[in-house]
Amino acid sequence: MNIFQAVFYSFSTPIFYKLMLMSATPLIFAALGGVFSEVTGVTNIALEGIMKIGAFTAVVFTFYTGNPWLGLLGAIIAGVMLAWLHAYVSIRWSADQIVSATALILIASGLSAFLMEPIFGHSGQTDFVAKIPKVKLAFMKDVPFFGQIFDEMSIFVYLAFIAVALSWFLIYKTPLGLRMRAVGENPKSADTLGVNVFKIRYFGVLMSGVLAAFAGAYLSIGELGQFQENMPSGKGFIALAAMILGNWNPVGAMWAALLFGASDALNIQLQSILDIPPEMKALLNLLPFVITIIVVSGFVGKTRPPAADGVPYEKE
Amino acid sequence: MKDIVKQFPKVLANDHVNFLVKKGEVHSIIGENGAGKSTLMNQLYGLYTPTSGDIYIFGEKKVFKGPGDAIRAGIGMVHQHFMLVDTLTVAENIVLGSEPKNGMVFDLKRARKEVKELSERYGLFVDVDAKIEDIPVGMQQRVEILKTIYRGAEILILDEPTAVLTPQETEELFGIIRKLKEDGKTIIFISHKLHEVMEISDNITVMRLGKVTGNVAAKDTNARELANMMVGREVVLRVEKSEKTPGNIAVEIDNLWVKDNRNLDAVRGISFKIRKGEVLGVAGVAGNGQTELVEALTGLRKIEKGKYIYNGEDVTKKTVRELRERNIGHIPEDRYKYAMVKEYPNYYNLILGKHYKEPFAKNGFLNHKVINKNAELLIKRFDVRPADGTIPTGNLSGGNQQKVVIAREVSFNPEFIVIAQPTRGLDVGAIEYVHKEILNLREKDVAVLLVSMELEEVLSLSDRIIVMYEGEIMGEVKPDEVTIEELGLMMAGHKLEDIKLEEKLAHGGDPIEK
Amino acid sequence: MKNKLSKNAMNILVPVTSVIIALFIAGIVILLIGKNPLSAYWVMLQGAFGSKAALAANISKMMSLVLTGLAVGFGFRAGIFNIGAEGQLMMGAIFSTIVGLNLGGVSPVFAIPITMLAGILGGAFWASIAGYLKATTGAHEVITTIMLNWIAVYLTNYFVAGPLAVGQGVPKSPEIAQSAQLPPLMTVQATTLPSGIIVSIVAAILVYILLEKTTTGYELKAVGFNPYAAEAGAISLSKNIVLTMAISGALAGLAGSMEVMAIHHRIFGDFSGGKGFDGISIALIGQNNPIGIIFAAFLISSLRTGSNAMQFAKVPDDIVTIIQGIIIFLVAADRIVRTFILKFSSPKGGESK
Amino acid sequence: VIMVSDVGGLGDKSFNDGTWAGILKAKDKYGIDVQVIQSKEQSDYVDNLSNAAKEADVVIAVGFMMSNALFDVAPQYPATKFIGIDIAPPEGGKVPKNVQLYLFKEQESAFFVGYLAAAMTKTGKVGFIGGIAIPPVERFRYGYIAGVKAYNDIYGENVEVVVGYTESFTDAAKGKSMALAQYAEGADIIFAAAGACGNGVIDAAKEKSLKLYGIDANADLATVIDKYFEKGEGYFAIGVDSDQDYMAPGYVLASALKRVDNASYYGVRDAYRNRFKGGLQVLGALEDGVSLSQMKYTKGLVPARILAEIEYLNYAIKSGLLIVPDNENDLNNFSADIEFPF
Ligand SMILES: Nc1ncnc2c1ncn2[C@@H]1O[C@H](COP(=O)(O)OP(=O)(O)OP(=O)(O)O)[C@@H](O)[C@H]1O
Ligand SMILES: Nc1ncnc2c1ncn2[C@@H]1O[C@H](COP(=O)(O)OP(=O)(O)OP(=O)(O)O)[C@@H](O)[C@H]1O
Ligand SMILES: [Mg+2]
Ligand SMILES: [Mg+2]
Repeated sequence: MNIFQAVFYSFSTPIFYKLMLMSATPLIFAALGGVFSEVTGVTNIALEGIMKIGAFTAVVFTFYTGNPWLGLLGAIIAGVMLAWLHAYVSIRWSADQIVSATALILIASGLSAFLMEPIFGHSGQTDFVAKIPKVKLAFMKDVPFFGQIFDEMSIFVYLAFIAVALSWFLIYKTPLGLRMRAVGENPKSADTLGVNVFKIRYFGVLMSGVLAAFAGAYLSIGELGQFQENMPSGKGFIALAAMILGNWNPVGAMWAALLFGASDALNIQLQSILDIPPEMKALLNLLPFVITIIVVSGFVGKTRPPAADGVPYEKE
Repeated sequence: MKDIVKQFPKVLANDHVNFLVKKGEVHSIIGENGAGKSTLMNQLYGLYTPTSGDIYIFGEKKVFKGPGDAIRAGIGMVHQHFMLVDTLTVAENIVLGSEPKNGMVFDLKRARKEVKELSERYGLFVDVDAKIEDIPVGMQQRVEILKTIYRGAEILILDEPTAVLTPQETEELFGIIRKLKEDGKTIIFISHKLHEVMEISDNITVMRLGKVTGNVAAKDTNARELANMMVGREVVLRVEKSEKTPGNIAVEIDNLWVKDNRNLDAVRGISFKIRKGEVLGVAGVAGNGQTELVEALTGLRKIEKGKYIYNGEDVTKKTVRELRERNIGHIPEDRYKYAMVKEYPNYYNLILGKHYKEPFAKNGFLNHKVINKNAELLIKRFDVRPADGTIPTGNLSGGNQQKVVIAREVSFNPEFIVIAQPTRGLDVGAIEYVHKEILNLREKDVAVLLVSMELEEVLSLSDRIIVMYEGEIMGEVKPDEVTIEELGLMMAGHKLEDIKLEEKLAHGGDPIEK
Repeated sequence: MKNKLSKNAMNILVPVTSVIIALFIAGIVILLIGKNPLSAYWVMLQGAFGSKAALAANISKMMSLVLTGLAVGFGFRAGIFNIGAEGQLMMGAIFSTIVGLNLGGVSPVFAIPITMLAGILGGAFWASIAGYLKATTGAHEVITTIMLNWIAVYLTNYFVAGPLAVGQGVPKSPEIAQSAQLPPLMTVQATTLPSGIIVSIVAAILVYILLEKTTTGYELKAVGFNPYAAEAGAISLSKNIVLTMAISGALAGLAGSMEVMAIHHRIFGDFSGGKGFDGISIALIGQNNPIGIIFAAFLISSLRTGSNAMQFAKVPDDIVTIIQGIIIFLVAADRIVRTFILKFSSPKGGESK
Repeated sequence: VIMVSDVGGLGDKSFNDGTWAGILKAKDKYGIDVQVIQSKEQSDYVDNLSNAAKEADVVIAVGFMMSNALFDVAPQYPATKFIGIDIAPPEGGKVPKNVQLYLFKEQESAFFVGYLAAAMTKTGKVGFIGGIAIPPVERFRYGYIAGVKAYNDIYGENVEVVVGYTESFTDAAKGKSMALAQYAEGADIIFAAAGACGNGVIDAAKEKSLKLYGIDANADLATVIDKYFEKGEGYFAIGVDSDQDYMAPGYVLASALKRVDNASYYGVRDAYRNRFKGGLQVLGALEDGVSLSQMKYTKGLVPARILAEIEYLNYAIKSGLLIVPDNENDLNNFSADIEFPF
């Protein structure tokens, strides 16, 4: 099979779409988190850290309770707590948001690594715990092609798309969303109309904690059933890129995450299909990154952040 | 407002100010840049908390924790620098913070309807679905006013609302103010334009250096007296320019086409010439292509079609730097955005544009000695206050920032200079100064293109005037051969020939009937 | 803020207090796991400064942190967030290695600068891709540099396992020519004090001069503060965006080059170890000021070196990651610390805000 | 005794943990003091090794990443004994006197699992997922493919191997995706030599099997085995380095063991008994350095004949009758010249 045939063959297989969705799901959640925070004007490059702490706490809660749903709840709590730290210093104390986020990434990885020993008796990776069960769509079973994609899929995948729709609705169709956008674009103007800039920003940042925690929980109790020290493996940063590529819009972020997921799936599949030397297979891993660069520079071009993104708001 | 004191970290902005407004009147506040007018109003609006002093609304003592409280107390404010969210629509901006809801959902339909109704009721025409960034400033101003009315404000504060308006728009605004007054609303009006203040107000409060220095009824005073009260000295309100024969042609524009940010034709095939030592005024309502024209002539915007000849050379495709190398100067209309780096100290802003050339730089290294000396000289010569080269320019008042910009451009010895809205937002003293400098350039045989919405300004400074409407030139006139009415018609889109023809017809009657 | 403390005193007091508070918080954690925080910190201090070897190890860590800090900080000054120092460092290391391998017969007088230059160009080239894309298509540098980081990682893996591979065991390149290696300033047993630190300090000074004394610096900063005014002031935005990225990348590339020339003498997999990301916090702790960055890098390298030693007091090293996080967090929230200091410096209790 | 870990650190369920287990075994036996120091990045190695050398009699450096540092540090502390696990001699080949290196013939254990996989596949296709193409990973691949080849030669079959690399030893999600892709391409048994990525591969095997068998995740081993026989097929992962069979009993067919614990134990024992020699030792099946896991949970799935054959292959390798290729060239020329005596 030559490369073109292989690419076309990939596109024609259900597994391609399945892998794409699996790879995109954590990115969608985390990128949505980024959107929530930045739309209100607080940058959040700590997504990686929140994902990590979310993934870890999810496993810890599941480990103690045996119930992965409580694990998810734990992840959300932990994600919100970490996000709150970011919000508190960024909003209340006008801290440099990039420094604060960098610190939180360190704290998240220190904390999760450190707590593993006392909780599980060993470091590096946790024990295996129960996973959130997959959704099986019985009626899908006999549908050709789609049946094989959706026969059995993590509920997180569906939740991710629901989250996209809800986020879009919230940000573009509700009074709260209007205020969020106003606060991210021109906080002073919102302030003069009696909108509480601080509250809205807290909401945005805390929501990013919730969503990034979902992303982390998907990785740990959604797919693998355990937490490993290096868990998000840089996915938080890729999500950040997806958020920008999607122009700070939930739907755009979703497309960007799907694009990345698709190129990742393509890489993985090509490796399984093509008969090329190992060095070349290793280099195929470059595909998602190269494709993203080509898309951002060739087709998307300039994206525009909320005007007050990253600018602390101070009264007087 | 009683005994208001507002202390900023470095400035005492309000020093025991007592300020009383009667219900249902139009009350003006005037004062130099930095006199403390905006600060006072911001406290009334709950944005700032007074260091000491009390605020009474309709006889009741109030303490505002934020604008929300003030809004509830019936106060609305249109801020000096617009408080609009560029990426939202007009309707969204107006209802922000008190949105109509339908269950959980933001009811955009109702918002649009309510805004439309309000705008029709007060004759405040706005396009409810346009984004703020796409509408002209005049409409933005109306949006700001609608914002306050929408919230049911009884007391309206208008902080320099006319600074960016054309005469027609100002007239419209006054109509609205009168209507609001009839509705029983109270208006506080801040302006640097004394004739406006005279026209619209019942009472006038004058502020100087944080204190109230006077309080008069409009009918008991005149513009000159007000000016003197404000500045504390005699001011020349209208400059006289000398008789002068212009020299050779310096600039020749032929069939110029330029696009705007939305990629629509903003300048549509205009042609003109400017001679040395001549001021060509460009009048017109904002948003008719003046901004794009200015940017095209200074290299900031691509010229799509046409020729731009300067001193006999075709410079149509030259970059900003190449144009500056040829001694073409630029005083931009938006000084905060285009004229200076706010964070840079004055001495740096005073060389921006020639910073890479001798004597300021040599072999890629800045010569700080020369740069400082330059700043010292210019600050002294142009009377920039405070007279300190190391202060970030952003920390100066608007008037002094403009002085820095003018000082720089003048010191670069231009042969051709493009000047846009040079006195926007400045107090009378500062305006006097700027006008003098422009005429000085004319004396020095510089070709000047002056874009301004202030008809007075254009009329008093220009040798010739062109009027722009929708990217085209409606006609060219001499200031002393044209009436304000004629200019107004041209700005509204009537061609000069047509106006003349009509006048002829009107005066001469219908030849056939005779 | 009525403060009796001078601005300079504050600039020193704030980070120092941050460190103290962070150590205090971590001390509680150490107590909770049943260890003595004081002795742990003593070991840590010893480990960072206690001996010649400790200091040498400390400084050899600091060497490239200064450079990556400069790289990121330089970008910030011109309004660009270069999150790609990591990848640029690796490209610098690859270029330096490839060139350094082939300079066997050449005198060090030429070999050293040529190898260094190769690293600088490698980093500059890698960063310029992002700069060029931003200038021509508007592609956001955060996206492109994150992607370029990954590509650099994979390329490094490819080179050390493929074309440059040598020996068994670690995938690594051969040693670069002796003449291209930077001799150590001092050797304490296996630990060397790399002469690269001089290069780092010189680079910081050069960056300072570039930013403060040259027209290039004037233009870059103007673009960073206000691109509109810069453009109107005859400064080309696209040229400066590319230039900023190139210089920023050059500094990160130099970091990679120094790691190769002064310490490892070769490149291998997993080369950077996050030094490029550390550059972000270092730049911001040093307030994007080249001299501040030197101190910030020293702070971080001391923590790292000390933390390694602290494990000998049976304190898990993850604690140190947490301490670092807390310190950086407090540096970000410097106003909290300021308020705290003011409260303590004025007996009546300072005012907040 | 102080062990200095590489950046993987303890808890990698791989050579750091394995080495530590060996040290603990020695501790129990000889009552020595032990400690572990973790490294965060490459540049910590010299520092940590030096500090450890000052504190301890025996320093154990774990992981191929540490080789440069080890050869820089060891000569400076001649009184300290160094043990290098999975560390190859320097390019010149000269190992300092106070350093004992242990390498492993990964290809041998991979050979067993390759043979096993080829024998067990129902689809005629098996998978290999590598992390980064470093030498130990590559040796696993050579051995694995050689095992499959041997089976093909002996049985005249044509079992294929699908190869992929995750370019990571940590990204479990990627390991899982890649495994799913290989399963979709028709492989039913996958050997992962990719560190923690392998956990994802194991998870994928379990997930695919659960679906095929129609049972839920908590089903006990007996059910799993019944279902396998009922369906006549199943999806399997093969673990690496340490015995990973327990991570998903019934779904991990076997593990290709690399007995770093034995290496560290041998090293410490020799040092304790003053028999420390220095030099390089390559541990293969013969030295108990590598082996096939016990297959505690899956032995019942494998036909007795195959187990016997593997036993014989083990003997053949130990006795030198069979040499498993450890490079691309030998692999290409490899053919199993084996006749089973039964
Ligand atoms: N937020 C602030 N912080 C510090 N000083 C301020 C602040 N706002 C205003 N000032 C200072 O207070 C004084 C009064 O400013 P204010 O804006 O009230 O003047 P103004 O009368 O509105 O001037 P203009 O006519 O230019 O609008 C000025 O000297 C200014 O420097
Ligand atoms: N938030 C602030 N912090 C410090 N100084 C401020 C602040 N806001 C305004 N100022 C200072 O206030 C002074 C002038 O304030 P303001 O903008 O009201 O007047 P202005 O610039 O003269 O206005 P204009 O010329 O547009 O009428 C300047 O010195 C400005 O730096
Ligand atoms: Mg003002
Ligand atoms: Mg004002």
